[in-house]
Amino acid sequence: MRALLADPAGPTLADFGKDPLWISIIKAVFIFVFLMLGVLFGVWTERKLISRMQHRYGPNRAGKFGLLQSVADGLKMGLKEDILPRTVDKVVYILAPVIIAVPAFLSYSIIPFGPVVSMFGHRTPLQLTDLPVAVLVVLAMASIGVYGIVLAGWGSRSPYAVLGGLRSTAQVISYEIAMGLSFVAVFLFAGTLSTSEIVAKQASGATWHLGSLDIPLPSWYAILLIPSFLIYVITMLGETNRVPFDLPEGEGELVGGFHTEYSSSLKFAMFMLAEYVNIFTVSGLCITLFLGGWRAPWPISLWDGANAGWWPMLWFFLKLVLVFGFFVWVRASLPRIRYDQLMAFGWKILIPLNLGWILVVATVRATQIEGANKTLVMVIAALVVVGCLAIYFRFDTVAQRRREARAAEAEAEFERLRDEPTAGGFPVPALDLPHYHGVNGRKEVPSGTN
Amino acid sequence: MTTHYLVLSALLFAIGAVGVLVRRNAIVVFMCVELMLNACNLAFVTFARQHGNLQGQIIAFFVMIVAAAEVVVGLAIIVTIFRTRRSASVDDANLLKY
Amino acid sequence: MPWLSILMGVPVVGALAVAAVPKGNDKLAKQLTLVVSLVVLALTLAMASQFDPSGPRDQFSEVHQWIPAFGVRYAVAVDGIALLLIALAAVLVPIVVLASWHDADRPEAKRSVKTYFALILVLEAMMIGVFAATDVFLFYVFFEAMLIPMYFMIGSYGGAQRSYAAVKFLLYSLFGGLLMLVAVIALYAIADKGTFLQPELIGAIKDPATQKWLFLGFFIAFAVKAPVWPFHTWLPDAAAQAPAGAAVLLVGVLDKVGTYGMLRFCLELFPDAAKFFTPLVITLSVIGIVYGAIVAIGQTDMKRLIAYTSISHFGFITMGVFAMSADAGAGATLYMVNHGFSTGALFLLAGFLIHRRGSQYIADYGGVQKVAPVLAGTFLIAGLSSLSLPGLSTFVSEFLVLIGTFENWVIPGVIALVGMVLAAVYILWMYQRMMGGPTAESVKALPDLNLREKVVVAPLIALLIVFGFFPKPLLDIVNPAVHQTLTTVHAPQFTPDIPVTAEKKGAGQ
Amino acid sequence: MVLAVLAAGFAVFSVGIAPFTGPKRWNRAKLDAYECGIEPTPQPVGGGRFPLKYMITAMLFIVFDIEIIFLYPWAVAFDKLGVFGLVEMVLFIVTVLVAYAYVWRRRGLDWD
Amino acid sequence: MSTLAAAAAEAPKIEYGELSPMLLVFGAAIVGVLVEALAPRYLRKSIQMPITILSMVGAFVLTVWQGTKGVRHAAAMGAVAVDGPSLFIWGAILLLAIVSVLLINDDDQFVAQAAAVPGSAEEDQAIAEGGAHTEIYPLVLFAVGGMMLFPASNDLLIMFVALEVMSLPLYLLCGLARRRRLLSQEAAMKYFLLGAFSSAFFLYGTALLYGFAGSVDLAAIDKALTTVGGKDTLLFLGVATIGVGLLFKIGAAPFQAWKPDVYQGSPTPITALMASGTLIAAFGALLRVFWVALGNLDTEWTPVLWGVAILTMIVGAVLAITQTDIKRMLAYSSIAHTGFLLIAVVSTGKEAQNAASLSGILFYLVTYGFATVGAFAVVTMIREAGGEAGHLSRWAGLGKRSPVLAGIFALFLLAFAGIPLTSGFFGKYAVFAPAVASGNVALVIVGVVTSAMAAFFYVRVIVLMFFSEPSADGPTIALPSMGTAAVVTLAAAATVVLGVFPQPVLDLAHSAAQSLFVR
Repeated sequence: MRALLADPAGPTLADFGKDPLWISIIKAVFIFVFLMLGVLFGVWTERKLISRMQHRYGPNRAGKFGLLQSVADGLKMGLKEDILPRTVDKVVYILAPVIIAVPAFLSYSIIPFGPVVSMFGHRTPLQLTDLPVAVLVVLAMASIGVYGIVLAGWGSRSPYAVLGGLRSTAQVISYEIAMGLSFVAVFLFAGTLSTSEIVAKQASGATWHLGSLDIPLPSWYAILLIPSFLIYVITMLGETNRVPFDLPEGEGELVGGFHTEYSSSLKFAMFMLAEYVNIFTVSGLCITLFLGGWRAPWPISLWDGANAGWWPMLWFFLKLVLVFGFFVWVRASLPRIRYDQLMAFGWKILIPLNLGWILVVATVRATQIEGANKTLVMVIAALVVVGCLAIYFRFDTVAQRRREARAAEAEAEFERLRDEPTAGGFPVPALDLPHYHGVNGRKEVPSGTN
Repeated sequence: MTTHYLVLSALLFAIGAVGVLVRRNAIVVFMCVELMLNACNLAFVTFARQHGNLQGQIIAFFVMIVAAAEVVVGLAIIVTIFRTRRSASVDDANLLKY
Repeated sequence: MPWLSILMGVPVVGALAVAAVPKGNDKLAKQLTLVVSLVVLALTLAMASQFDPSGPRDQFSEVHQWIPAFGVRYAVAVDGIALLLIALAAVLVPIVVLASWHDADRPEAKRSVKTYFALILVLEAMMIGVFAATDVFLFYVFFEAMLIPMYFMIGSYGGAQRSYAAVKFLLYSLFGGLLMLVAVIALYAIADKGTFLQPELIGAIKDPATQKWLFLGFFIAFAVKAPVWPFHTWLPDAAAQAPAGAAVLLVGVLDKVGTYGMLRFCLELFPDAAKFFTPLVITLSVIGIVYGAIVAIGQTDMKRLIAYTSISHFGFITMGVFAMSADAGAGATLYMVNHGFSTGALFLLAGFLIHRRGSQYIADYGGVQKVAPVLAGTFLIAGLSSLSLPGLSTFVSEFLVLIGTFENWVIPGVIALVGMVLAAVYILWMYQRMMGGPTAESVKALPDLNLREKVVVAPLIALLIVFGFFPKPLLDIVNPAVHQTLTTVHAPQFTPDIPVTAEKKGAGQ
Repeated sequence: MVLAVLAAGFAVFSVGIAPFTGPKRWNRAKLDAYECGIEPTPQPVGGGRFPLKYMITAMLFIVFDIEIIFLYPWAVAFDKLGVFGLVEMVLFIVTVLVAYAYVWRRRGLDWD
Repeated sequence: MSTLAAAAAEAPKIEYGELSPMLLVFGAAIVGVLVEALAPRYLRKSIQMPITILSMVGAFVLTVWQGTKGVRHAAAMGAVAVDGPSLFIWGAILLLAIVSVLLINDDDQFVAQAAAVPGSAEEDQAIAEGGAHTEIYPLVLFAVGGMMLFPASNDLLIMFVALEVMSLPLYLLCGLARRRRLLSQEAAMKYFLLGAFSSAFFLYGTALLYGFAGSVDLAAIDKALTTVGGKDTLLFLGVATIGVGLLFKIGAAPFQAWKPDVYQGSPTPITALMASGTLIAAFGALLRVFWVALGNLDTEWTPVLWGVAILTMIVGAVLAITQTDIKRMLAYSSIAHTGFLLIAVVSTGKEAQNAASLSGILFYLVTYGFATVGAFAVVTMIREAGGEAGHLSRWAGLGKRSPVLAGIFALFLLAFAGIPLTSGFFGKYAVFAPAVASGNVALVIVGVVTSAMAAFFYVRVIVLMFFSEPSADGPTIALPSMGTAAVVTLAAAATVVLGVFPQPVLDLAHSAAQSLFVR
């Protein structure tokens, strides 16, 4: 253990579970406070950033630069009357916000903030805890959060809420698969599910011995495993119901989505809180898994002290701000997509892509293993590629054919029904009726004349 | 400490078993079965801890999978019946008799 | 020359051929059956002529592996007893075929005629097999398999209550048979010789308690088969409902398997147990004799009546078997054969009557002897043979049984004599009611026996009379085998003086 | 041991979180008769039933979630399993893909 | 340190060759799903059918090949035992499954559109379009694969997984009857609920045994019986619950309730598959658990199984008498036969004794399997307006309308009854003989008494068919398709041949049983 401390690679699994209770409490409280403050200022940051992007001022009344706007909002909610609609299933209705909020916080317990530091004379890692299955915990918590959504929708007993809840659930679980798959490549390289060890693995890039060539590999998995990273980023948005995937609360169609009935009070605040905490969680996970964790990025890392002591918390925080900024940026730039597009994108593109990518990574890894039967690996790879291509082309042609058929059908239907109000067509007068624009048929009439 | 988990698992299993026997709604019966499976999982994990080997945890994985497959099949069957008869009560399923 | 295999093979092939006869050509099927059964008879006689009564016990022996995994062999051979019984079967079958010429072709019933005759042939093969088998397992196989053709014959071609009777018959026999199966298995397992060959199993079971249990297993099966009181209740139903031909085979041959089995397996394999149970069996036999006779008197249905007489007669046979004396043993064996002939004749004649009148109730007849003297005459002879009138073959056997019984069991013998008296009552009374008296209205137009029927009855009557006066050849064949059996049982031995006895009887007539 | 840490962490953290989720409970909950913006249906939507397609999604999710469960240990132990692991996982993924293709073709993934 | 990585310390080895029969079946099932996904509808059946049959034939050939190679050990890291009994059971299951598939292949047994509400316009349309679920083929293949794995699994986890792989497709298949849809769906639901219930029991038993032994490996449990002390509660509870699960699968009383319902409601070809294949597989598994893992505990479980056997025989035989539906009757008869087989399961002793019992069971299963498939094949052919003519009264006089068919059915019934010169007789003998040898005479006597009772209801059907007059509007006898005809012929031939000359199969069963189960 002493040796490990000297190791700049940071803490490993063995370093956890040794804290006295009070240190754990301190850490837990810290995380909690960190998240609460993060939410408060995250909301403010978001509003401010978006308004700036839209040439507005954004909140600027409460406090300097409107910094206290969120605090004010929160207080207001706390003071508002708590409304319990008559028809709701009370237990579920009250429980749902709790269910959705608690797991959101819990996920953060495995996000590493920094290396081993000395805290009141104790040497302890800057991370509440770590597990051999740490990343699974995040996924598990996300799954529990889904219950909150479903129950909120269900307990409200209102059509919009139910539909919103179901949609949201379907979306979250769909994207959770793609998210889970995008981790696999990381684990293939890291060989562990422990977050602290994954961070440690990203400390230095490996080299790839390809024949006589030694190709240095980048240390961040975001670069090494770009497809995984991209997929993760997309699913990250989907998982947190953020634009462009914020269908569940799509105001246009579902009023407020699953929390339609949570019109006021702290229960609604819980949903907001959970949403933002979730954003922080996925961002933290993103940083941990793909962006080198608390380690300083390249130019700073040249400084020897960058990855020691309390400094890494700063790097982590900066990265977090950047990722959060990305969320806001996306929200400001992209339109919301249609629901079927959303699902199709998740199921039909992200998942197969991901599986294919995993196989590619695995094959590459297999060639690196000492004593592996390279020919066998290659043969397998070839088979897989050929198989995938074959299936793809088959699918493609079939899909193409079907698309064309459907288009033709729709066209025919349209042709048939266009002029028949009785068959459901819209009673539109023929465009070439004489009384429209004179007897000579269509003639462009410049506006402003006549 | 593991004993408590075992007792809990036994209790859950018993609740599930009793539920299967006394409840009349197919879905509830079905959920009771799932409860029994999960009680098993709890037992497996507890024993894994007791014995200090991983087998139990791995088994729990497999059990989850099987349970999932069971859910798929079971719900499909129950839903089909439900669509036909507009009732999920086991008592209404009375065409097959001695 | 594998006589026995041929004897079994010919009817099987014949049955297949009959079954293959095209539909609608019933006559051909009947003729074919008759030919086949006659061939079998001829073959049997040929074989019998080569039998050496003074030779070794088991002759024409064949042993082949069948199922080595169970230690089962295809082992057949005949001793004198078996030979006689096989001959009985071979004689009765052609007669039955001829007698049943029209049994099956009631057009309204839509029965398949050829199936009936094919079944008869299959049954014949199995009857021969069951008597010839020296492998206990093989015996069991035939013992049980035999039920099926008979079951179909009763169930498909019998009277109004046929399906009830058929099921009762099958279940009783099956139940007994299954108990025997347990005993067979246990015999194999406990003897631990890896074989089912009967000669090798003799003396294999030493433990008395085991012997008793196994004995019971076998005995109950046989007791059901040869209806020993109180296992008899199926017989009246089965015999009454079966078509006449089937009834003949059932009572005449099939049931003999039971008594044969007692003689051959119960006694030889479990001598100690046999001795232990003898009082019980004798008691049952005596009860059977008296009970059968008394109930027979009360019958209104002639086929049932004949069936009950058979129960009485089977009492004699079992008594003879278990009397454990040479005379009784020989008598019992002889009784089996003679009873086959006499009851066979009775059933066939009853069948002819029923066929004519359409009723099996005694009350529906009266004064038949005036319109159909031949029929009535032969009926009388057959009946007399049933009550063991001296001069008819049954007398010889019954007498031998009684003598043998008196040697060891006096009181039962005396009671059995009552049975003989009662036999006179039921036979003569039946004759009187049916054949004597004023001619009933309904039988006025009753035709006498036609040629076919005469051909059917004649050999039986002839055999009854011939063996009544001259039983020696049969006894010659039987005695060594019986003697050997009793040696195995260690029964108290008398010097075999049987030829003398037999001559005495013969001369007495 | 790790589990013990986890349990401790859970306990500590739950204690930490409780007062903060709590506030809404001590808020005065008035049971005012209140109709929210839209008329709530007396019965839950569709007689208390979900549209079937959500069930299908849920089942598909289960299938793939399970696949992920298997992929994780495999990925972690990949270096030790070597080519064997690769082969097995190719088979596994192909199998799952077969099911996936089936669902796709049966319109299980189509939404409207 | 218990980490996930530590669990897979070294790369496992899998003996693909030895598992090839199973792998082939599963592979074919997967290909079948792919065909469903990619092939156009009109082609599917003509692709699925050959895949199914050929793969099973291939698997059978591979099984024989393994048998001749004399493979006898636990493959795949000791998870799957490829030993004599396994190979024999595989062969038997494959043969019976091939036969059943011929039956399944018969048209119009299965629903056109499972999701359509019975009697709805949707359904009519599906029927009119000639829709059919060709998914039944891959489902059957999965079920067969599960059946093969179930008795061969050498640890309880694999056994549980196999149990489900076997059962789940069957649950679905049960609900796919084309006619009497409600009945069929109900059967599927009952089968599913009770099946899941029982597998939960099996699983809990597994958990307790794992708690007892620290392993789910059968051999390890066996070893733990001698080394582990002070955990008797776990052990006995575990054995009891696992026993419940297994006894349910074989349909032993008092866990037999599902059998009649399921047999009656399922499409008859599926019933045939279940009645033959599932029973074989479940017995294989039962034997493996009780003999291999709990062999040294036999003083404890034998008395219980004694009671179960007796109860099963009596319940099967008695309740069968009251049945009026042919398929229900056959179901109860199957329960009775389960009881007979249980007699041999408790007839353990020294090695030779065990081998004799085992070979008896194996032989019995084969004979019973063929007869039962044949019987159900005949059932599919007796039709009336609403589907198969299930009610016994409808069978009256069949012997006159169609003597051959009725004769063959009678042959199967006689085989069930155990009449000599049919396969059933030797089956019964093969089971009773070792039981007597091991001293279970009382059990055998109960066995024969109940077989006599059982004979009653078999005979009753024969009586109905042959001895009663056909009704005017009796059921029609469907002209058998090639497949059905082949099945009936094959089954009848097997019944007769095994009844007259069983030696080769007995030899095979004997040599398979000689090595007993690998440990």
